[in-house]
Amino acid sequence: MAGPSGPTIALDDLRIAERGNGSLTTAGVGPSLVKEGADADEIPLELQPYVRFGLLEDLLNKARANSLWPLTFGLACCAIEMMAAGAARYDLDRFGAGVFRPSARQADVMIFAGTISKKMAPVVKQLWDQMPSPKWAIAMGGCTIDGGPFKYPNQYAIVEGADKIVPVDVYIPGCPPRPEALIAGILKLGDKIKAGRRFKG
Amino acid sequence: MPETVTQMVDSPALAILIGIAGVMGALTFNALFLVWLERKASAWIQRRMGPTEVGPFGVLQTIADMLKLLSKQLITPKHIDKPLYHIAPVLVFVPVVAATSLFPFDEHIALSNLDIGLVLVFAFGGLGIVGIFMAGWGSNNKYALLGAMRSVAQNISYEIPLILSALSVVLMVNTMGGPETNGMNLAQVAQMQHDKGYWFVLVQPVAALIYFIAALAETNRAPFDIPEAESELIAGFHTEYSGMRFALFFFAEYANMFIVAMVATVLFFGGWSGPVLPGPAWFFIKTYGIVFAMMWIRWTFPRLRFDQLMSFCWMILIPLSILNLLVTAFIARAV
Amino acid sequence: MLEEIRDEGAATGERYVLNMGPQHPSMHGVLRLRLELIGEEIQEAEAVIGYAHRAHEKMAENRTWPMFLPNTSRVDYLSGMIYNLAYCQAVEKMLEIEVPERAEYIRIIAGELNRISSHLLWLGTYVMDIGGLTPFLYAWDDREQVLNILERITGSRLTYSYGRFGGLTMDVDDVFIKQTQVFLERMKGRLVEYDKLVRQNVIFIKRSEGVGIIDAETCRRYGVTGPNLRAAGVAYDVRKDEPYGIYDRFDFEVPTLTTADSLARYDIRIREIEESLKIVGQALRDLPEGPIMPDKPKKKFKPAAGETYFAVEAARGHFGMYLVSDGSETPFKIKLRTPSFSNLAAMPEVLRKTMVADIIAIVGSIDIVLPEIDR
Amino acid sequence: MSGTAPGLDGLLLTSAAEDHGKSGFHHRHTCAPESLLAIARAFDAAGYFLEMMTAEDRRADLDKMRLVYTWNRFGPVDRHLLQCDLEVGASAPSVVAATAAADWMEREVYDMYGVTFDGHPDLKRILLPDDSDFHALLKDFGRMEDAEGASGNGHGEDA
Repeated sequence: MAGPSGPTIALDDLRIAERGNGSLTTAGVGPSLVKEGADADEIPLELQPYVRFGLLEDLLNKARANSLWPLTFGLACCAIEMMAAGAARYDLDRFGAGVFRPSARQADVMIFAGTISKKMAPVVKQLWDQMPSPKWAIAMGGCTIDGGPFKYPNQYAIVEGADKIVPVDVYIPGCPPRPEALIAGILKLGDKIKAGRRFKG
Repeated sequence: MPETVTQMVDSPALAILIGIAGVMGALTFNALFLVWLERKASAWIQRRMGPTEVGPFGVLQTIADMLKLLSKQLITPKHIDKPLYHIAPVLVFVPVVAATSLFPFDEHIALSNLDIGLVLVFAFGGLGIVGIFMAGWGSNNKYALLGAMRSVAQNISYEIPLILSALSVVLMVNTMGGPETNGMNLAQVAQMQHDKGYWFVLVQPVAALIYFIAALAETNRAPFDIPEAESELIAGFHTEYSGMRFALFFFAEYANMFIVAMVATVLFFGGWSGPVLPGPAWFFIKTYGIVFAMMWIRWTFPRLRFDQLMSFCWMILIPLSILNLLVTAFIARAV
Repeated sequence: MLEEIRDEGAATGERYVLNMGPQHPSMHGVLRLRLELIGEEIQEAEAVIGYAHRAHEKMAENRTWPMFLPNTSRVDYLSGMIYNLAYCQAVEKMLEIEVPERAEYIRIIAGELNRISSHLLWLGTYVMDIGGLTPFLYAWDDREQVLNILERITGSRLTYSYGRFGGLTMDVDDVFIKQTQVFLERMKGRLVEYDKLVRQNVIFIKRSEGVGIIDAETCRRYGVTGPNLRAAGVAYDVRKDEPYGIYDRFDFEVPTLTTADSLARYDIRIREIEESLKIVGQALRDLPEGPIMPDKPKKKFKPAAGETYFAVEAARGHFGMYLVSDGSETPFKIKLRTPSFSNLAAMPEVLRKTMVADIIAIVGSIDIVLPEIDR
Repeated sequence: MSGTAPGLDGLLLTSAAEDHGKSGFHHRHTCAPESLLAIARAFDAAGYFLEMMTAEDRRADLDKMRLVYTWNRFGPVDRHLLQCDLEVGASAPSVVAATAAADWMEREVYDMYGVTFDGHPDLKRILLPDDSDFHALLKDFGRMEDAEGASGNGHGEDA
């Protein structure tokens, strides 16, 4: 989905809503983002569970964990390692995560592969909103954890960490992290999803 | 001629139920199997592993995908054309299910034995195009619109060589079979190839080749996958669809491939006729052989540009198929 | 007939704006192309960049000279080794530091291996952009071999900080030399395979031939350098025209063609891989013994005030560094003249009157890396 | 004047040959802002290409903003460095008419240093977000010392 840059949304007025608490209709583990000051009735109905089907949820969470379709979202150097993870030697497709969907509507997990510059932040926010829940975010590489090698006091160019824009589920350190680290991160996310109910979020 | 299900079962309502259950079950299994086959075939061609973690040899992978897509949130964008957007996946999916019931799997039993079987198959194929265009137009997204325009132009122009090449087989069957045979009836075509002992692909190689190429274009696959060209138009006409709606398009694409392969099996490779194995086994072996060939081509060829694709169809395929039709007519008259 | 329809479309003005936005499968990072289209034909193309701006040059002014080393291989992470060694050579030139012979040879080997891995990645992504999905995997398979070799001496796969002012950090052992020789042999066979699978594929030829002509005059006006310029017939290669390091001891040709289309750029890069293989072979053959760092390396780096310019031939073209020192420990200014910045500047003019599918082919064929453009 | 260089007579303030081995340039010139376009046309006519263009914030020592151009040619290397000192806040003539490469380079200098170029077809920011109100590479902007509570050295940890 193309995202025009548009005005820079001030980052601090976005509050991270409480995570979806894993009921059948809700967003599984995936959290959803609501504007600051959204009071109770504005939170979509589906986020308030009434009936919980334990076994069915476990089955669905297992299915979700084993078919995480990443969004092709390469920003910088980590994108090359993400492509290497998708290529023949490390092969993400073994875990069902090899189907890279270019359109945000069909993707489950957004892998932040590279530095998020301040000009890119609103585009990232728009892409995250376009993804259907349950959705997850993997922060790959130092730049998405806390700015990495480009962080120094009073710097003007980058957003220091992906969690300032989007609720991140798994952090993968490294600059760039090796493809095995990315696969380990995806498997860790799978475990987190499978453990759905115990993660009250 | 094969005894149809309705004749075997006395009450027609029950027959319809059996028919629907059979077709839906077969198609669902087929879609799941084909998705798995595609990922494994592409992995084999690309020297990698493909899905291996979910179940033995990754067999349960597509079931996991289907379950995940089932439980995804169905996003409906705000400024879409609501009726078109919601009907499109249905209109793409239903003709495919209907078309599956027309094929003679075996000498004795068939779901239906219609005299206009072949015409119906191509008619249902045409309906799918309308669905794709509605999807592209309804989802109010420039990429989807571009994808829809391309898919309509491509499918309509490749429909012509598809039908002409099938026509040459029908013409041959009618002339060779005498007055009462009807080339449109797929069961009779398969029966004749069994009686004659040779497959029509040996007699009609050019028609088979044209049919195969046009079939590739008809199902938006391989060198002709312009409508949902991943590297150009994000995801083509189904950019705005998420969750189960997107799964319907996915499902319809693989079922379409299956149907086109079945038509090729019946017309050119002798349907269910084969030496040792029972009828349906031969039928499915041939069909899945053709489907594998389509997958093989997808993972080796780059994509044609839009104007090259159109000129290829109008300048080369259509004249060739007309020529083939004329040649068949002369030979059929002479024989 | 066709001409009237096209002009008539322009007259009635059914132009619409299509945004090939920052997130697009084949925009090689975060390039945004704002296109004005009539039907599928581009009338106006505007490239919006800056989505990967990470302020390398501002960081240079806040750090001492050696602290800028890690930044250099993150500017263009596909030819990170070449950039890293270029920065070392530039500062060595300012401070007149002598580099031991063995280190010079290892720099040549590592730089050319890095160029091969960058061209292999380009081969995979270019063919994937025009639809062929399998050659990408084969090209990556070879690239992983190069990454293994370079990882052995540098410890990292992509962002190397292998050079130091005056030499290198790690020495090369015979396992490295063995692996490199095996790779050189294997690569010759692989290039034949690519030729059969990709170059002789009729659809590939139809999609690349005559697409995106960037003639020599346009290259000169926009400052386009590298394989894109050599495909237009100009034999400008910094390794030959302005030799740095010990490149003048190796004999290799500079391949040039004259058709200046995407196919020519493909052929040029394949022949450049062959040339680089030759260079690495020669460098391995006469690799001398000896130290890789001067015996008493300097600790404090205070170059004399003044301006210096140092240029190298990176995988994408002429990469120049304009270093300004005011005599203190931190640089006064470092300007990174990156090749993709000028290569992309020519795109709005080249893309006019092409089809949507051609944009992807052309932008793919000039091999750009966005963080190198946005710095 | 300067060997095989194009006809630059009369347009330069100072001109000197340089040892390429030491500084990387073959010739070093300085000129007044008005003659920039004429010099660019002369280089263009002689078949040179605009290799690099940047600026230096020399307000501290010279109270000037210095524009730096380098021209080079595709044949045997002959690199000309041209420095042109501008009054602070003055605008320079754009050389886009002579070489199209200058379009993006001048936009970048405007984006990073705030130097405006009159005659530039579309002078707007190229790297920074469109609505940013600062010029990044000016010496008094974004210094580490005046970050809140940061210690002075390169990698000061936040307090």
